[in-house]
Amino acid sequence: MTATATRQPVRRHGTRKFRLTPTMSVYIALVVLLVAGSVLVGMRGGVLLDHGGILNILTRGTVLGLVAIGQTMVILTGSLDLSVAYLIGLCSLIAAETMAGDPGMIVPAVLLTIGFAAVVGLVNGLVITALKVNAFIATLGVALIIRGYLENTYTGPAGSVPRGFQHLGYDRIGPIPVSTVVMLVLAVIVWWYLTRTKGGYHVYAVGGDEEVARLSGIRTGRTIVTMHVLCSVMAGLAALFLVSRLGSGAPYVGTDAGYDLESIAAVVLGGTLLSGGRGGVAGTIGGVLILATLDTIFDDLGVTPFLKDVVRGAVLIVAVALYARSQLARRAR
Amino acid sequence: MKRLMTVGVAGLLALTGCSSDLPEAPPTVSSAPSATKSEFFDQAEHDRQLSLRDAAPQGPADKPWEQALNPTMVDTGKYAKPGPYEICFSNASVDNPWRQVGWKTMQVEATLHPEISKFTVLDAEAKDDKQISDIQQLTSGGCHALIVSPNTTATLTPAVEAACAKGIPVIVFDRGVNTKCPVTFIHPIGGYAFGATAAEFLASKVGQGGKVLALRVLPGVDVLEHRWAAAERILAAKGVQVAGVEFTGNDGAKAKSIVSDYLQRGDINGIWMDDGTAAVPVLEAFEDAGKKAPAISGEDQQQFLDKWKTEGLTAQAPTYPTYQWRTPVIAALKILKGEQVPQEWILPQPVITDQTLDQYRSQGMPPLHYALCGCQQMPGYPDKWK
Amino acid sequence: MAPIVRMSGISKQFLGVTVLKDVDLDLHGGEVHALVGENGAGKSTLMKVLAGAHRPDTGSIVLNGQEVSFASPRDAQRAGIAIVHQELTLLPDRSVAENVHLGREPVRRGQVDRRRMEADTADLLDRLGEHGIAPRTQVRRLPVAQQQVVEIVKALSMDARVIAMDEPTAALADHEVELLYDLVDRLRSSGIAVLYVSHRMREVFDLSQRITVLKDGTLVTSTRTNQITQDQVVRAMVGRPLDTMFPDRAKTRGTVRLAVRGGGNSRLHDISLELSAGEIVGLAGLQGAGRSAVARALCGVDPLTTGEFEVDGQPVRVRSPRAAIRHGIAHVTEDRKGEGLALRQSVHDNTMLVRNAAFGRRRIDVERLLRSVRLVSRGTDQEVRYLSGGNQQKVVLAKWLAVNPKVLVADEPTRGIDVGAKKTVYELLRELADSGVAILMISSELPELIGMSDRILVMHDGRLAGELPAGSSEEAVMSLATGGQA
Amino acid sequence: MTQTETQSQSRRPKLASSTIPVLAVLAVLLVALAFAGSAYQEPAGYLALLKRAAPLMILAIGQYFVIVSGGFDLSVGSLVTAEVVIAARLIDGDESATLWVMLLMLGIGAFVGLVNGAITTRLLVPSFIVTLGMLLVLDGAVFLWTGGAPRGALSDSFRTVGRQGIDGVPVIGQLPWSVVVLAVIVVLAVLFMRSPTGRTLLAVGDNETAVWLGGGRVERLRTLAFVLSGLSAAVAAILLGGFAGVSAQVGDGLEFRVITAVVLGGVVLGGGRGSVVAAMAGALTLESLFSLLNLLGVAGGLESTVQGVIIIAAVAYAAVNWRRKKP
Repeated sequence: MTATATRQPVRRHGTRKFRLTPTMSVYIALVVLLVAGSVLVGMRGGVLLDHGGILNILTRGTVLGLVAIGQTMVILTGSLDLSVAYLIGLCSLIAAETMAGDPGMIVPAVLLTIGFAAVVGLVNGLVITALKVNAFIATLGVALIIRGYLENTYTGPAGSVPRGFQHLGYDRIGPIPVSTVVMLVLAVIVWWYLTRTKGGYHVYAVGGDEEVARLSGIRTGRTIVTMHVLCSVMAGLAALFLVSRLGSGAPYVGTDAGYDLESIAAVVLGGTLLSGGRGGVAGTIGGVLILATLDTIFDDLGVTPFLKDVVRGAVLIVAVALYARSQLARRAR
Repeated sequence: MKRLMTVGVAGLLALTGCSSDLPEAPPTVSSAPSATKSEFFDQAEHDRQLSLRDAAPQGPADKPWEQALNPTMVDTGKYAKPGPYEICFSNASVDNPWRQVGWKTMQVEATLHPEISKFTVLDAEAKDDKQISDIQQLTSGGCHALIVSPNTTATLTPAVEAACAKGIPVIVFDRGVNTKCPVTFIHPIGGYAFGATAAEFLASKVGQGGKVLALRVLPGVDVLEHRWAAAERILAAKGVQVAGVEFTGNDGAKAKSIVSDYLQRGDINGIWMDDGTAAVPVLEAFEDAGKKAPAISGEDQQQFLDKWKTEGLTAQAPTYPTYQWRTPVIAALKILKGEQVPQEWILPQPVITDQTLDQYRSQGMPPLHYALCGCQQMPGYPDKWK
Repeated sequence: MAPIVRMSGISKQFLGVTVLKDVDLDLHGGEVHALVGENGAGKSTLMKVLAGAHRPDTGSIVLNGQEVSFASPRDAQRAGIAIVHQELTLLPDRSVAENVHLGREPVRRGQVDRRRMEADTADLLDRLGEHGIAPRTQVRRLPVAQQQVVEIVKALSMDARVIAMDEPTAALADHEVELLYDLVDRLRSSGIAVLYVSHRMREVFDLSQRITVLKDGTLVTSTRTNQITQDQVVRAMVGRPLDTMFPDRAKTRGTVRLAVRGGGNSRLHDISLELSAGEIVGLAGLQGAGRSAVARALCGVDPLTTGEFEVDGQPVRVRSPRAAIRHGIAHVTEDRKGEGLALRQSVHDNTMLVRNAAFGRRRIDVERLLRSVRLVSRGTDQEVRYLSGGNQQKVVLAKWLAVNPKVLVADEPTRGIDVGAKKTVYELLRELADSGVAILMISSELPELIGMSDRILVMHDGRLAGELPAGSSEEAVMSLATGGQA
Repeated sequence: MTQTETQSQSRRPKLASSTIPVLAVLAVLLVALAFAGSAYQEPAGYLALLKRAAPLMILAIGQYFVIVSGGFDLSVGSLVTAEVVIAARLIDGDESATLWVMLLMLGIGAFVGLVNGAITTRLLVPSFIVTLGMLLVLDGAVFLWTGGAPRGALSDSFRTVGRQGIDGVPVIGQLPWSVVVLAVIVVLAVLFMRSPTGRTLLAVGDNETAVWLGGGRVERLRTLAFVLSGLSAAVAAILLGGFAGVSAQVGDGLEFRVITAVVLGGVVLGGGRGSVVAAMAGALTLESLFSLLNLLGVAGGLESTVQGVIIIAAVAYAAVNWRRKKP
């Protein structure tokens, strides 16, 4: 069984026919959307992808991207996280209040925020794995607990961020915000983790079939808990980014934007199966960009926010229906 | 791999050059402490507002939206330029009837001025972060003037500062920001005046020892906090008993339930509200419990005025007039034409009483319409507001 | 020589039902140890205890002289114990190589070493003579038999000292079985201890050096293979001579209740058969020959696309299970838990399931019905998941009796149930037939099929290869099933 | 071998064992209410509680059908809002429009359910996603139609159902119409769950293959569950709109609250387990709890926290209890 490392598996590449993966279709859809949007906006005398437009799409995509990356990880294990929105609010307050305008407190505040987020993720994970509570209920419960704390403790924005920290939210490289670069780097790291490392393999295994994973010697509980911790940490990072934009912590900054359901929508739009085991971060980023682009196009067209919701809902359903359909077709073949 | 990425980023930096949209350090240092959790009470401002209630407005008598109280005019010559103009507006949201009425009024106002060639609006859908992006987007376009109705005071301050830094005139209305950089800040007298007027009315009706229930929308919004802060002091000073302070979230059903609960426990003589949206369901709670309607302070909402009229309520309606949505457009044009505007444009804040009820109430409007829209003479009235 | 593994006094209960009782088992290096017993005798459970998937209630496992206690399959794997599971434990969306190394991916510089993983997998596939499977193929794209091969490769890849195989040939074609024999032989000669779980006597006697027989969770006998005969093993498994189990055959044959002429679909070709009132017709064939496909076609699951279909002489269209049921065709499925019962619902509700679902009819006397199938339960409110396999199967029969079928298609009706329940099922089937129902019975256990059937249809490669009379020999059936002549 | 016969039988399906814990908790809460508030020392107090809880209880019944058949319905909250806003605009104070608008509301509820169900079963989109999409669509569409804020007004006769009652009833004084409506729906729901269709619906959530092979029309049944949920939202909208008039916030957060209620009643997400009575009791328990917290002067904000702790505890209790349970 040794001495095989040198052998090349030359002969069996199987039949590698071209297959349209969900990830590819997401990006094709994105390109189509950008082209169609450019035409529509152009007809009204505007330019979709000018400097401001690109900046806009990327800025909008950044926070949702961070949250959705985390959400992708938990959804891949077959779980989900409804607590991210309130967690973002609470984390923004923790960060801003700890910093309290003092540049020297930036590092402690960032560490504290991420640490706190990790603890919340740990609680989510343990409630799901140890208490065997359905992920929907577990994270909804945690969300409600955080919400109660926020409502009871905060009356509005609190804390303040030193100027130095605001660079995170406002600096950019050409038309690309620094924060977007950070988000994309994190996306690449998570993509690498999920597709290249042992831990990532186990995520797909747990999401694909928890019992099979267990019988194969994978510590399924640990995998789920880890992903929940990472998801919450991503939410914490999203909060840090928001704080740097807002200048202070805001209790409802996560819920006003609906990051809980919106991030799930982005993940699913990106071709990840809600039941887990299939999909990935690349698709999610595509999904996020589609949502951000839609928003920007609608803004440029001066469409009311109500129509946006209608279109968003319809896009979500249609996209998932198309994935389900291609899945069926493949099975029938 | 990571090394490669670092090199790549560095290369990109070199190519494109790093830049920042972060505004220059704010001129007012005071903004930082006021962003922390505050007690929402400022004695000087409180006193100023109470005295403003009696000040005589300057400006056309039949157009309160063009009036100003104790204005300090600022010169706007540096913004003057020939028309036509593109005016931009970053709206916090249109998620409640008050904003809805105001928003319609503003849209019509914009059509009244031929020198406005384009009125560009972005709606932040009540998201702070989106409004920051919106303001960035608007200021990167061809706007000649920017109107901002901030979603939250503290969190929108940096974005407004950034917009000021671009050199275009910025007009803020409704909720404020913690910076003096906008050319003008348009608002009615304010929350202290609103709350105090309502509280004084109730105190006079329920008398010493009377029980008043305070219904508030939600905590943390400064305008609303000011209303209660002033009311709380007056009620205490007049010896009125506050039976409770509850948050209704502007949900009629919730407000009605809360009041029903209180009525099960005992009588309530007066209802103080920081926002009159739920006034009618609250009154219904008294009806449904078979109790006499209390003294109540509502707002200029149509259904409340209708009920007041038909049932002869003991009521008063301090207002937070929706006509303030007209003013920013007028202000923007004045600024672009180089005319002087008040640095703080304080609009009068009428109070509807039994005597003035008929004057303000217009029949046939939808229940959630606000009477002080200042839109009665506008083209398309009343159908556009129905 | 000391055994690699010594299991002693193993007992295990599930939800109050004793599944294993004081079982001892030794596994020696270089030896194939066959574990035989009827379905439900406890073979799989014993194996799962060995694999760390279940913890024994009592008893000890000694590995290489040291007592061990496995908290998880991972522990067992680390200790060198690998399992080839009966049900597939593969992830359909992952590649062959990923499945083979699942949980034990080779890592190089922090990354999974995909190249090595694929090379190792290719090597193992080569050793098994499976050149047709590419390590990068998604498992869902492989046919079931090849998935079984992947399952075996997965166990092999663990470098295990002990390999336990749970009916590894169940889904394999004949040439694959031969390869497996070679493989098992090679594993044995390299000093590995093989636990071979099967109920196929031929394999057991071909491969093993030692046989242990389990019956109802207890060890009946454990001996060297060359010291026991096939008959003795069968008797030990069943506990009594098999032929006394079966009720008398039908005396008369009634009218034709179901007839198919020239039926076919993607898996079946030119199927013509008649089922008459009062008779039990056996349907035999190798795995994959199309036995279940016939059942599924008659019952509307995978409908026939060509040919004529008649019930009681009337032409009918059976395009869905609902249509089949409404024409009086009942379907006892192979997979009782997955397809037959709503496990969390009560005995009452499961008994009413078809009646409710297909007809929406009002209540009937459920208790009388359940008495007639000799159900043992704590009451009709009990959830069926708490019933034994045999009693669950009785509920399945009851739910079909509740709609008075004309035809009953029973696919492996005795799979996984104990001997007593088997006898009851046999009797019930015969009673049903006597009451005028036409029965088609499928079974992979030939003695049972021969013992029950009034005549036997044999499938080969999606076609009916021929018909044999009652009491035909196993050889005659096998001959037809493997493509020979009767 | 002797044949053993079925042992002592209880023929009728009794109160499922999973119903008992929630009923016990409910009983404790109701007694606690009597100690905490003087209003609860007479029947009228409890009647008022029931009146207030009626919309949530009705929604819980609707949601129960969906959850027990293995799905989710996240669209009910926005559906309630949409229904109220639509009703207000169509009626616009006109008494004569009341009846047909009410019927139309039921029609819209059923139609939204039908769409949810059809997309879930025919296009195989998970119900979580379908109803999430529907939530967005409804939220946007209704305000797109009315221009952002509710318009028009509900007629007095429309509001009667949610506000008024039958006066002069002995002992209790006024019997609210909403309680009457609730009672009718409860009876219908219980009868439905005892009917062949109801039993099959439960089985669908447990093992849909078995039901399909047993001749059931799985897709129709699951669609029916969504339709019933949509109808329950329409009825809840009639009651809520009647209770407090037009409001754009009337349905806010109801979807999660009602799922909480159903889960609190011991109904298991994923389907196949739990009773409709328990789901409804869960809703009443939640409302009683809020009333109690209110009486005890617990700050409004903490309501959510208590709600969060309770649902985790309830589900964890059920999960742990289930693992320990012997047949």
